[in-house]
Amino acid sequence: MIDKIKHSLEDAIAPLQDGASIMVSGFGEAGIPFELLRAVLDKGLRDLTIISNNAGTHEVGIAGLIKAKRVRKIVCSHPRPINSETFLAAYRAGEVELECMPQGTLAERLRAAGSGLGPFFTPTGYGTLVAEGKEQRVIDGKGYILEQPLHGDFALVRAHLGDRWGNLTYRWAARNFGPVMCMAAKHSIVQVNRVVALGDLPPEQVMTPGIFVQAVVAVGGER
Amino acid sequence: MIDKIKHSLEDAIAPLQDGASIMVSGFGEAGIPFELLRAVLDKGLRDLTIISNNAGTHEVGIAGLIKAKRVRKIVCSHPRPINSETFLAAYRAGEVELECMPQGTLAERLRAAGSGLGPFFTPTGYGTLVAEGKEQRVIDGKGYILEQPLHGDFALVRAHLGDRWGNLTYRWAARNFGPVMCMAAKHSIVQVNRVVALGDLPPEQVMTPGIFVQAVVAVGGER
Amino acid sequence: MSRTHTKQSSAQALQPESYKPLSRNEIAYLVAHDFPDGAVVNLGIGMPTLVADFLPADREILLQSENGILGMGGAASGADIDLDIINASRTPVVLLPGASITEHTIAFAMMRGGHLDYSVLGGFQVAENGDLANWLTAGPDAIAAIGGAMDLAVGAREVIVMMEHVTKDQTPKLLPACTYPLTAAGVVNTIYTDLAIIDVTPSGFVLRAILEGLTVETLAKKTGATLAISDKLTVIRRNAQGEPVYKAV
Amino acid sequence: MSRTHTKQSSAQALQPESYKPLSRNEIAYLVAHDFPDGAVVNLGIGMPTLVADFLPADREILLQSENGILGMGGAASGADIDLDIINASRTPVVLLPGASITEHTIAFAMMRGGHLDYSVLGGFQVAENGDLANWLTAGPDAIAAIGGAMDLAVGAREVIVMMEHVTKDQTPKLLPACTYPLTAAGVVNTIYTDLAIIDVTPSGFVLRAILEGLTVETLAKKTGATLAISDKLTVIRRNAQGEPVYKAV
Repeated sequence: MIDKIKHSLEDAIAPLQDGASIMVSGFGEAGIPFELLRAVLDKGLRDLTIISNNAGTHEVGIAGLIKAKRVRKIVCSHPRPINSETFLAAYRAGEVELECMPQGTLAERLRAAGSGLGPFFTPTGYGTLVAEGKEQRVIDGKGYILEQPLHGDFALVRAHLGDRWGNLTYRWAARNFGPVMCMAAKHSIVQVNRVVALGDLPPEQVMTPGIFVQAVVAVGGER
Repeated sequence: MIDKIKHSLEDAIAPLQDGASIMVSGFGEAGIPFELLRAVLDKGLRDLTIISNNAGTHEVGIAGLIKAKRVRKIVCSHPRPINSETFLAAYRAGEVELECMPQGTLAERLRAAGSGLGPFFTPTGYGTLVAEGKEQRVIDGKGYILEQPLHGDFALVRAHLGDRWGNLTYRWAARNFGPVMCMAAKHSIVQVNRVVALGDLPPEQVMTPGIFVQAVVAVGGER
Repeated sequence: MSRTHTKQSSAQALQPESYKPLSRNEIAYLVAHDFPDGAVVNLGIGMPTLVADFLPADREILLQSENGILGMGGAASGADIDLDIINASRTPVVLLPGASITEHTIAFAMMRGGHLDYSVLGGFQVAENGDLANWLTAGPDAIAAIGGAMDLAVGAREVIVMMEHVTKDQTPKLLPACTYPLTAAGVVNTIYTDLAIIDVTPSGFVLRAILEGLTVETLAKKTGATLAISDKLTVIRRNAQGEPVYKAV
Repeated sequence: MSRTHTKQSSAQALQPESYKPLSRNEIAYLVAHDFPDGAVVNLGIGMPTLVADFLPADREILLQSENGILGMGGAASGADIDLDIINASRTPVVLLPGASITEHTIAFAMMRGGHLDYSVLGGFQVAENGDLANWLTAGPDAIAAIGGAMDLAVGAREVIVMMEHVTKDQTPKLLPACTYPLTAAGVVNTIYTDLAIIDVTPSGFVLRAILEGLTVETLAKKTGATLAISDKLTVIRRNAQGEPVYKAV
């Protein structure tokens, strides 16, 4: 029997080790797996590489890990929306590295990894600092740069409903990076608002098929 | 006001011209826009390039166009499932050209076109005839070949429900190539089983957002 | 939608030539009223966000957001606030009937793939060849933050930049070449500033509309590159309702 | 599910060594019973499709189909037939509780991205380095038809080939190198034939199990490349229920 349901956050993140690269879903506060991130903090993990759209805000989530000096490197598209003081201070103090890339390139690099593709040419960033050191090509008069698949050990994702096969739905725009990160990571761990029985999710409405998910844990708090 | 609803098949395909490249959705008989293809036949269009998973079966749909000598070239992954005698006869008679590629490469080339990406490296076909004449690269010991985006003038797609903004849902596995072809074509024309009022499709369940669709026409026949 | 553009400060000192620069809301009003019915538009963070408040009620204009929403309405309030329905600036919004939600790769395929009619972005600098700089100043301690700007700048059919015509210390922002790192090369179609509307053409900047009371000579001094004049040059004036207009009616 | 593998023709002539080659259904039975509980599997068109009929009832095995279905059940009949729910061979199937539907690029991302545990394919030829040929014969009038085979062959964690051990004219199909055009290079892990189960290792073909009554010498003659013998070689025999088994129980 396939049963990906974990009965505690600790069980769900048990495979994580120091030095892991971890994708974290979310845009704004929508879709951020705060409870899983809190469990990572509590577990005492160190030397982490975090792949996410932002670098955390206030002192929770990714910012909480940065504040506790658990993060070696942030790979993201926008490390300084408002309330990003925790990251900015740590970065200026030399406590954390930064790799910044266009948001669409971040999403597409994750997709290439999850889809088994190699590098791909994108026009985004051509003629800019983003292109430095990268292979470039002009095709039909338009410039492109070669971007690499972005693999990671784990994904921590927030979804809405999940079943024991790992099938997921997301609420509204909390979907954002969840589906592509579940595809891209070797091991995807998903917190859901509610676990439902197998067969409760209509097949046509599943947003992440269970094949891309390794663990599902309910955190309650359904909105 | 945005109103993409067309009131006849003839209106829906009015922009098509001789020599057009046309993507056609469907896998097996699921998702094939038979009514739109019939309208293309009736319109008398010639010298068409058809991009689809198959090359039509029996004497309807794509096979109907081939039989009437309207098709210059078929771009597909599998031109000879059972009942493909129409294509096979035309091909052997030199009446139609064939470009055959792996099915996942077909889907991904369409996606690259629809996503504004340039060429991409895929492992599929490395070391085979498919790789001939293509740029190749070995990365971390794994071989890849460079595949090009596959653009097209039009997509003819079968969906289930559609609204005046062009939002679509599909029935079950009739979804297949519909979403990616709507993205990839310059002008996507969709036959639906039923037109619904704007707002009737739940936002989270829209499978093709209207931005990718230019025309919607109801053919009835809801299953 | 509120039309707070009429509430600008009247305490603002008028220039010697007696013109009153457009407020940010007035610039947004002009941009909003230049979209045709049916346009699909992405409004970047910062000043472009204001455009949503001035979309003409008689046209159906679809707003796309990089976090996967197509068909955004205005800001949500009260019971309509759902923290999972936000725009690119993280503000809760409502969804219009016909809205749809997608995951992130599709949201960016919409931009990069040329499916948006208009992308509206803020700008630090625009060069006469259409180069845009809006993500990183050249300061030694500047921290990179790209977000969706580079994708928004490459894919849309038309790229519109909204910005003040000069910086606070009166340095031109329309230049022969950008001095800040580029967001994208050769992409800008039109610039809406507090003083003028300027098209970026293969031969450089062309003045389409100029603020009432401002001379072309003065505008040219505030512009760091050559400014050609359109045959159809018009004046941006405020109508009886205090709304900025520039087209012959 | 039907167990029609017991219905094979008893009119088939036995070989001098007195062995009865496995029927296609018996090969499918062996493949089906080697999947561990929880495996995610794609069954290619042709002989692999038969595997679906023999999946052990005490294990949960997920079937994926290239047209976007994950969680297929068996063939549909009567009122359950829906022509929009078909497998890769275009046969109407039912969906199990927990099934999901995706569009085509995601269906192939599942394969190419390494998310499938097993991909089961038919084969014309397999080489001792794992090369597979199953899409095009070398004939001058052969018409290319690739379908999903090349994607299925490159991405799955394990690639299993099901085929007769030799062609109808007794030509070996396990070879030092394929003579037909390749489907993929160096991908095959295990071959199930009507005579044996053979692993493809870095040092070539290794015989894991051989049909009862057949000698290794005879099998080697029917194999076009060197055949090493596993330390754990077992015999495939038919149990009291007529089911083929090869593992020590």
